[in-house]
Amino acid sequence: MSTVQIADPSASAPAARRPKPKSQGGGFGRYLLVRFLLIFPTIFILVTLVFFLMRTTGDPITAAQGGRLGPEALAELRAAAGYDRPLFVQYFEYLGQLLTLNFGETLTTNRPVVEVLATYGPATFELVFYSLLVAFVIGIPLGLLTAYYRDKPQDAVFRVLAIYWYAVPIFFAGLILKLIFSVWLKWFPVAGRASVSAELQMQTLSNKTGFYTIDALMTGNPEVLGDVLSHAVLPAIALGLLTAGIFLRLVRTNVIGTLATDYVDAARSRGVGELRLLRKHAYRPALIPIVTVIGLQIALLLSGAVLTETTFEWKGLGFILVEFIESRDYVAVQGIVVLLAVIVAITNFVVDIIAAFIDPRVRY
Amino acid sequence: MSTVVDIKNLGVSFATDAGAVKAVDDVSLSVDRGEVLAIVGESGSGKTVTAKTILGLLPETATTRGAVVLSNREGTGEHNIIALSKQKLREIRGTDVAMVFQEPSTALNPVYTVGWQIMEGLRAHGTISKAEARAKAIEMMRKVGIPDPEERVDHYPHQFSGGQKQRVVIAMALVLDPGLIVADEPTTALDVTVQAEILDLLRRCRDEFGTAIVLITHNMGVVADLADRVAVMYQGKVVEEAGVQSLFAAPKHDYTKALLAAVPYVGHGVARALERAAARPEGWGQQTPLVEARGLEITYPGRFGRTGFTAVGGVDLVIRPGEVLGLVGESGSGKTTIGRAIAGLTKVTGGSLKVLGAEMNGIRERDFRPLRSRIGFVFQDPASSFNPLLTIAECVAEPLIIHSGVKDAASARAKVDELLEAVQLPRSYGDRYPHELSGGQRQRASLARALALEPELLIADEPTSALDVSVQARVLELFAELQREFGFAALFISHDLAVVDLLADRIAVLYHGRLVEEGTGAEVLGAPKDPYTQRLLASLPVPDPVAQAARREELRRLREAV
Amino acid sequence: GCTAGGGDPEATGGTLTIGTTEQVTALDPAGSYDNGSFAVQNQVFPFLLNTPYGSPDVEPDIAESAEFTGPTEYTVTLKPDLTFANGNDLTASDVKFTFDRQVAIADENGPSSLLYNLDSVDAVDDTTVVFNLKSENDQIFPQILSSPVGPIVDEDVFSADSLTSDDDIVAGNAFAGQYVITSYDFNNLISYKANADYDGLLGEAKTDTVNVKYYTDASNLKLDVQEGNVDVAHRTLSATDIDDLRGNDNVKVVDGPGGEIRYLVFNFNTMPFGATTAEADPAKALAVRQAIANLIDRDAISEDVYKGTFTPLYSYVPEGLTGANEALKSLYGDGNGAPDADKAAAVLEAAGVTTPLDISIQYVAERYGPSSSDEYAIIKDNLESSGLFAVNLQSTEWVQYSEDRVADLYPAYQLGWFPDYSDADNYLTPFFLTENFLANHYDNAEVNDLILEQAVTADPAAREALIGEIQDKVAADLSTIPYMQGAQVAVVGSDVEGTEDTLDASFKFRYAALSKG
Amino acid sequence: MTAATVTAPVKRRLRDRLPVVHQLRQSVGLQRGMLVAGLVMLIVFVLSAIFAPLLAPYGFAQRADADGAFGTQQPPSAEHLFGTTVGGYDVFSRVIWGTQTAILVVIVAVLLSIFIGIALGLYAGYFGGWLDRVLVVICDAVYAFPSLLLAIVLSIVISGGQSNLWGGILAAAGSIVVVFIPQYFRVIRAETVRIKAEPFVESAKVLGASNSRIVFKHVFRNATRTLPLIITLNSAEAILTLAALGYVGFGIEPTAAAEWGYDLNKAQSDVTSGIWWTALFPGLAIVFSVLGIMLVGESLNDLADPRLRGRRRVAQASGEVAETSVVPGGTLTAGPGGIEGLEDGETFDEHGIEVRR
Ligand SMILES: Nc1ncnc2c1ncn2[C@@H]1O[C@H](COP(=O)(O)OP(=O)(O)OP(=O)(O)O)[C@@H](O)[C@H]1O
Ligand SMILES: Nc1ncnc2c1ncn2[C@@H]1O[C@H](COP(=O)(O)OP(=O)(O)OP(=O)(O)O)[C@@H](O)[C@H]1O
Ligand SMILES: [Mg+2]
Ligand SMILES: [Mg+2]
Repeated sequence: MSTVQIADPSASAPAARRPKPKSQGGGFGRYLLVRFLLIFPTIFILVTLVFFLMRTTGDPITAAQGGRLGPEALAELRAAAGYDRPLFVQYFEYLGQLLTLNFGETLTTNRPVVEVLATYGPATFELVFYSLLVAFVIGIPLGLLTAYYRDKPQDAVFRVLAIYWYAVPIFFAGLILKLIFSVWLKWFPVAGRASVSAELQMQTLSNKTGFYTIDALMTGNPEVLGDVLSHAVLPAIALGLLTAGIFLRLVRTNVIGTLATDYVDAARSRGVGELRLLRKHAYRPALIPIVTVIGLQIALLLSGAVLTETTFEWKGLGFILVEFIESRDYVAVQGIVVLLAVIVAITNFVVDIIAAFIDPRVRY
Repeated sequence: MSTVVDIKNLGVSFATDAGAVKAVDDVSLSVDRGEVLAIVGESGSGKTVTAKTILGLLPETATTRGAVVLSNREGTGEHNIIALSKQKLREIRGTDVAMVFQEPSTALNPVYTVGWQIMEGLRAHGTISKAEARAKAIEMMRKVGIPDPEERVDHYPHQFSGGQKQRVVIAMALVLDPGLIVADEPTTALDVTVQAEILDLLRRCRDEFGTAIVLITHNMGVVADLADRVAVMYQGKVVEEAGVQSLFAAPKHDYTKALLAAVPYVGHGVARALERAAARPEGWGQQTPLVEARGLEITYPGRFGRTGFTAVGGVDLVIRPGEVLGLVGESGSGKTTIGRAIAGLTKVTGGSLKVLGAEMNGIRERDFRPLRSRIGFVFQDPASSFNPLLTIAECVAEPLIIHSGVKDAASARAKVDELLEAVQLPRSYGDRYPHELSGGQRQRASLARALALEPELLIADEPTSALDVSVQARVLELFAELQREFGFAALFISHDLAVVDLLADRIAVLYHGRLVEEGTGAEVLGAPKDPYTQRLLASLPVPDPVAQAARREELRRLREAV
Repeated sequence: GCTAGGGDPEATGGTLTIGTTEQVTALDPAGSYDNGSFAVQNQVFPFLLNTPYGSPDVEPDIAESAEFTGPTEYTVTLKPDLTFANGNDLTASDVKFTFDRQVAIADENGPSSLLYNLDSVDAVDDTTVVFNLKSENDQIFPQILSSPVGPIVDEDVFSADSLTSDDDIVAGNAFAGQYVITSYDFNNLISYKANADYDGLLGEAKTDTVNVKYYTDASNLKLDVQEGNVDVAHRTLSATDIDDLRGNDNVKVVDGPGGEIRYLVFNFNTMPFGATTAEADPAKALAVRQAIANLIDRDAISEDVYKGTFTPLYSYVPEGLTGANEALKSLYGDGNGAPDADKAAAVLEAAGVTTPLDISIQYVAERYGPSSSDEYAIIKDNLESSGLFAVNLQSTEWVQYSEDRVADLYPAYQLGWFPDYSDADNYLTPFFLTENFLANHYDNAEVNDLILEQAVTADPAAREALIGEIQDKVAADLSTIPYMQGAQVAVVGSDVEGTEDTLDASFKFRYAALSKG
Repeated sequence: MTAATVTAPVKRRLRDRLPVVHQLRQSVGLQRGMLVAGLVMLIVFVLSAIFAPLLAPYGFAQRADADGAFGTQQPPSAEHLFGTTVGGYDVFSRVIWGTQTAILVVIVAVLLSIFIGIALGLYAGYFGGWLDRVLVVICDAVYAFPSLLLAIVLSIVISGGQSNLWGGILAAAGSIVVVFIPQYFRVIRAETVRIKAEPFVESAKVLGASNSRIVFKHVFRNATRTLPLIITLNSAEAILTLAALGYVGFGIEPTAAAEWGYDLNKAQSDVTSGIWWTALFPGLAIVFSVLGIMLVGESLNDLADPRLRGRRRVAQASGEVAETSVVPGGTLTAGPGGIEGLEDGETFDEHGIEVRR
């Protein structure tokens, strides 16, 4: 007697979900739209959260002048700046500003927040890009390898290594990398994004982007490019290895999961070789959950970037945000938070598109 | 005729820390060219393991004894699979032997086009240009009956229906023209109507391509339909092997006899239903129905503002006290949806549904809750309908605690024990956790729980679909007995006409969310009026090779007529 | 290896790379009041009065003369034909503009509060400016003109009523100091070029091009100066780094007097036996302060924590400034600067204080460098090992700290001070007037009067005497206990000359003095 | 998929039901090696926290003993195994005492976030509605904010930057809590949503059970199966976050407690000056403890996931011939054993499926 309702044996394997009911097909664009619109509540909540959190931590005037001025003088300045008004008044004022896309000027340095973002954003972006590169180049092949050799010594070694990468605090790793590769071996510069001469050359560009790699290319001077790239190596490795550890784990788990699916067995029964099974059949479906998680990793990566940026003199958003928090520069903090929220939301958005590209079930 | 595969004294053990565990014990079988060998046997008897051995697909933990000698299609070469190197194995897989899997949706890689997957097998064996491979893939898809193969070759698996997917899987198996196809429950996941088509296709494989087939199945109807020879496995051994006709006509081994006896036949229930109808008291037909649906409509809301999906539309049905209504229909036709709506689990979105006098359309949970004690529900999957963290006794006691004011499971124990015995479970089973029971035992416990409050109405959603034939037979029997004893009305949902026929007073046939036919078993099964019911009936392979051959003809006529 | 070189290959000889961990807030003098910004302004803006190399006292810079022409009239005459680097004339009108806009803008991050005594400015003619003051004979005012509020800006480039952005200033080339900025990457890299038009007190720059690299992490700066990637590291390397570099042949460590001080503040209301405590008793409170003053081991802090980059401070006015003495040295401890536990015990006993006495001390975690915790660990040790005190030591984040300390929450707490100008007054007026920024309820009318008096005493000798007297009096009261004075330390490549010239009591580090041999 | 021969099963012994013990017994080969290694590291970590007063030769804020001050930045020696710090503390002692701080933070952080996260997750997952949506968006938003930065802001908010032992621990833990709650919320909510659709919950609903009964009796305990795993991961993260906070200058005052991140912060310039011992040992302590916890977590994860778990013992063949039946590949057949049970393996091995002799 046959049964229809055999429980899907690979229901837990993400790639082998049952196809969605037909009624949901064709709405991918709409899904993306909704996903995109979700950016706004996210930003709104973050801004609100940060607004009230920051106000409870004191004001920029005390931060800057607390060591110089007496209480009356401080109170006077605070009143002049309007910080003594009810919080909600200030809050709605700020929201109003935001609605007109006016991010304001930083309180401590009087620079337009947009300019601050344009200065420090590219640095963080470059750092995250390079470390993702490292993470991909190291994490994914090793993940495949460990999946292939699962429960063999190779597997154990790389997994422990991956956990180790995760367990080493990034600033500690950075310190050690610097000592070995900069001070001792002198292979790479100690810190910073470029040396003085390279930076000066890039400064002369009329249309500089802030992305040093691009700027270096525009100078047309290979030395500048080499200089910029050599500066990126250690930070990218420090942050990249951490991420690579996470990727390795992810790839391994998911590839092992897909290796256990029927379609891998089916391909094997067609005479497909083991390596090809790994590379084609197991890897690609496994990539879908991996890509999704990578999207979620972006926020984590930005966190890691804070420490990497401090350790390696890499003047990016995370680093500058810590400074702004310390100096209670509300406006700057809020502006950067908006940008971070947008980045995370856009990343997830892009990740969905990439996932759809990999997974035809979503695409159609 | 020469032998394609010759299995000699095969023994398969799985190596574990605790020593070897034997799955297949001294099995000898052989399949000839162009022959269909069916392997039947109860679950866990080693069918799949045997089949996988033929392809050398066993996991590394397996150790094999004996020999599996496979010859290629031309009969020019022979290989003992068991002694073959990995590389050699890879070469003969696909060319000498291919496999068709049970669940077509999981046997296809979702992220590659079906064409790509068919071509992959071709390219794995020898050099063939892309264009050639593609041409071959298209041709093979056409041969297995996929319309517009030129276009469909670039489609992804999810764009095919279940039956089409299985065709693609078969195409993949056929494309290298292997001498042998191993099909492990190739139709289990499919509706009967689709199953009939796939069986047809497999038959054509044998007839047109001369391919030998090892067919593994639980379904004696399928065996009767397709097999030339049958091997019956029991606890890792082949206990009986015979030609299909002689096996059905004169089973020798006790297990075979029991197995055949447990298989339900359509038509067996008619007499019983008549008996029951006759025994009904006067004026029974005038009693207020327990369930009354008028133009019932159930729409599942769409996500992200998409239009919803109407799973059930315009259904009228009635269940009177003490009556068993059987609800059949293919997968996705809305059976479960109706059952859940009656139990108040799914919102009714249109029409009217009266359950125990309450109008379900727009009812609030709070108002319905008191009525729940009068309704019992038996879930399809007995394993997951129990909280894994509670003992059976606690689970069965739950309705008592909720409704009869019993304080806790301990104080309800006496009643629980009674109930367990009523469903023929020893009292001691009450102290076990659900996972410590077998499927059949769990299903009985599930019945016990549903009956705890002696409900007037029982909804059973495919309560036996997860069970083995023999276990199913026992549970069905028990159900019938209990129904006689307690006299509850029931909605019995199943996709299996034969099962429904056994129990139901009346049968309702659902098709695409609509009720296409309703009547007594004799009416619906004896003289179906709706073309869908007709097709359904004709598609159902009867577990009798002679009768099935005749029905096959009938079905072919019916299809041609459409 | 592909290590990036430090020097600019194109420039010849006259290029110097300086690294610093300071941060710039704004180039506009009206929008910044911090060391980092002032360090830049000092290079590129002219001052009416300035301190010459090697001295804390002010002299005319771009002025020809500056003097009191009346009790409240301070007249400055500019040198003729001064220009900004952009070609604009630098006239009295620019000077008036400079100070008027400071007052008008009064930015919260700006130094306009330093102009507390300025009433109005008149530009009499192209070269004559008259400052009308509120109080008479203000001896501090000339110093003020050399302070962060004093850089003269170009009225054609700067806005009169709002801050001018860094980019506008650089683009407008509104510089007239020893250097002009040629390339400006905010808080990352500033490139300076010597300004040939500068015609003031300090003379011509010795090096043509100076690049200043901004670091955020001192250890990176340390590595770079050690590896020769930067020629000069100034402000602020950690004591450990400096100690390590002293033993390195590739670099020289140059020390100079520093104006930065550390002191312990007592809140006269809430300290043990303070005015608002349950057992208020001024005598006992004084005894507690004195006991603590007797116990602090300055040498240990200086050596163990700062490795000599901070030196013991025994008075309110740091060593190197005119008028400084060592008032606390003789009064407390063993008389030679070392602690004396017996004396402390005796003081407390004499006052009838039962020991050990619980006392809470607060410090700021990061504000005054990373070593504060070590500094206070020693002080805690000093106090507790005497058996006289049980110290509850806590550190607090800066902003909270600033709010709490003036809210009378801390009985005793750490503070530090960076001078605005190098005059003893800057170490007295803000602290010990009845109304002071410490808000620690210290109130000594005599001290108050003396401080006001020294500020208007024109005779240097008389003023010095007054300053000495103030220090002695406060030392007896112990409103605060000063204990550390920071040295200025620059680490330079072994071929860099001239560092000694600018590491002076003016506390202004001038790149123009440096050159690479 | 799997077939089970259910012979009269023995009730599961306690040792099989205790979370980690059960997994330890269940593991084989390299997986067991990793788990054992992790457990050993974890135990060393916990023991040194408990016995810190006995193990550490000096107090964490001790700068001198009877023989006088330790001296600052002294290299490792017999008196000071790991040398002394720039503040003149004994590195070895601070490393040992640091385990206490780390464990306190882990405990406080995990406890707080678990309770709040679970409560919110259960509620939102089970009842859905607008509160659910709002909570989800809030949690997503918090997730979008780099956790370290949030931790920094919160440590300022929570303690006003004060840094006595409990102030510091609460600040660190509190800021970690806020970052973790969304994680627990997500997991529990997802589990709840999944379990809500399980037939056993529906069957309870059909029986007319009240919401609170369903939530507590049926959903709650089943939803928490993955918690041991998440707890280990979050503990590791808590230690890393504490270290990072200490490193960026929001650490605990050294006379109040020993904290590795803080010590690393202070040791920054030591490292570049050839004084390696002040940074190396606290750094290694972080790595060691996190590695231990992660290894345990990773192993638990593997063992919980039938796809990842190495093959393991199959029950002794009992030789009895018993009833055979199909056990569908349902997901929820776990016993009360805890985290595993995402699989049907429980039936598979403990109760002798492969009884074929
Ligand atoms: N990888 C394995 N490791 C250990 N035992 C296994 C493994 N695969 C199968 N078995 C055992 O071998 C026996 C035979 O299993 P097999 O899958 O062949 O049964 P089957 O007859 O196909 O059952 P079904 O009808 O349920 O598919 C079963 O007891 C099963 O538990
Ligand atoms: N929660 C849901 N949301 C949206 N669509 C649903 C939902 N549940 C079921 N459906 C759809 O409603 C239709 C009917 O489903 P239902 O489960 O009632 O079918 P069925 O007859 O029980 O099928 P089967 O035999 O496979 O159990 C199907 O097409 C199914 O995809
Ligand atoms: Mg099978
Ligand atoms: Mg159904």
